[in-house]
Amino acid sequence: MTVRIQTESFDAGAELNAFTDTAAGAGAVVSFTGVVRDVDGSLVAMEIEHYPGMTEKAIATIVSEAQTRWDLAGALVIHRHGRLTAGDQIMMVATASRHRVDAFQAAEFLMDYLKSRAPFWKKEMTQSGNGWVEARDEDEAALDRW
Amino acid sequence: MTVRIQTESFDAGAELNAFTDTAAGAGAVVSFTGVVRDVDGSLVAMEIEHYPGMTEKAIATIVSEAQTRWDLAGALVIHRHGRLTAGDQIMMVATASRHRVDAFQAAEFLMDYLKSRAPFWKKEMTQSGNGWVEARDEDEAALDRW
Amino acid sequence: MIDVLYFAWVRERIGVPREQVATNAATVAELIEELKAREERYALAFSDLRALRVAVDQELTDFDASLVGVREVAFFPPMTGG
Amino acid sequence: MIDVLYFAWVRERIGVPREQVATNAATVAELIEELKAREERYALAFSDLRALRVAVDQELTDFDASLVGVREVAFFPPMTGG
Repeated sequence: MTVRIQTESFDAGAELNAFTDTAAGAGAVVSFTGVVRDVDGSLVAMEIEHYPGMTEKAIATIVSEAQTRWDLAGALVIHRHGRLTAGDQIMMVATASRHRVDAFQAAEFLMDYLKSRAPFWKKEMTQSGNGWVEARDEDEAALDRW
Repeated sequence: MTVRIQTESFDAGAELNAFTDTAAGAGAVVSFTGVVRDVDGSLVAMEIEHYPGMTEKAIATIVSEAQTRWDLAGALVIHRHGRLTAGDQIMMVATASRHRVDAFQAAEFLMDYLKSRAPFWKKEMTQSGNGWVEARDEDEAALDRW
Repeated sequence: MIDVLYFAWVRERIGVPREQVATNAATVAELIEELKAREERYALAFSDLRALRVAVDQELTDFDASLVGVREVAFFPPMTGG
Repeated sequence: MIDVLYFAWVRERIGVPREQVATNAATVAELIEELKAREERYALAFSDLRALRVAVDQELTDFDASLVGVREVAFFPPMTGG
């Protein structure tokens, strides 16, 4: 597995291709890319804060759990922190498996846990003010299905 | 939506990036890539036959159904036919949505229906002989969840 | 005249990918009976209908589908895309 | 001495990202009570524990977690990664 926490942008396509190469023979590769949205045209920037040290540990634990639950040939997590603007890629997850269902489920599991159990916090700077993005009940509830 | 049926190989990473650009503002992009597997090291080639005309119609219907069911900003389907070898990419699906759950579910729906309702047939040429890949009961059963 | 298409092992058993068939069959099932009566290769290809699927004018359908006004019928095994 | 870290709006309310705290508190809950008694900014930050999460030595845990042998405690709102 590969986990990268970084401020730099990344090329999701190049990452997907490199990941698929390393997981050769898997048959099924699923990726998720998260992009900064500007819902009402007023977003100036998004600041992502994280907890260095805990972030890496929490994600490693989440990926290990996914590897226990599904038959994975590989898993990739890239998550940025720092200042982003609309259209920037925030993060990506990729999973590879012999079985498409395993690849899909593991990717959804990783996303659900990254949302609510990896120590990142998003702050939106908008033309009308700044505010921390609030956790959504449905994101917490999404963990119950696993 | 974009649907391409082709014999040529494709660059999944470049396709993912181009798709993400067109679906800008969506927030969540999911991709699936299927790769030819050589399970026991004896695969010489895989031949994929399809039904020109019906293939395009069937996939368009499947994608339309996905667009009805989920809030999609875009959908991409690429499927190859002709002669492939181990490690070649067979097909890819990508979906974009404001909601990660919609992007994931739509991609899984597209895959489940492409497996069993798009007119493609795979034949494996191996060192010990040739044979048509048989449809699996679990692939047919997977449609029941939608 | 109806265009009849065959794919995958159905094509291999019948020996051609498509042919024009003059028929008065009202349904797909009747067309299959006519074909089976023609030659052994058809009888073989159509021996187990549970292993076959049919599309009429490029839409997946059932063996009791009507052939009225139909241009194209295709027979093939369950699909294995993706 | 325990390193106490604050993130997101907890950090903003308390005004520092981390500090060293001399404490004999046996649990996280006791540490919170000590901090709240110190200054208004702590009382404000910790006024609604349902809005807070805590990690002890970089593991998510509960407010009744023991502080025995602990080096680092972090307080923050529910996480919003992904």
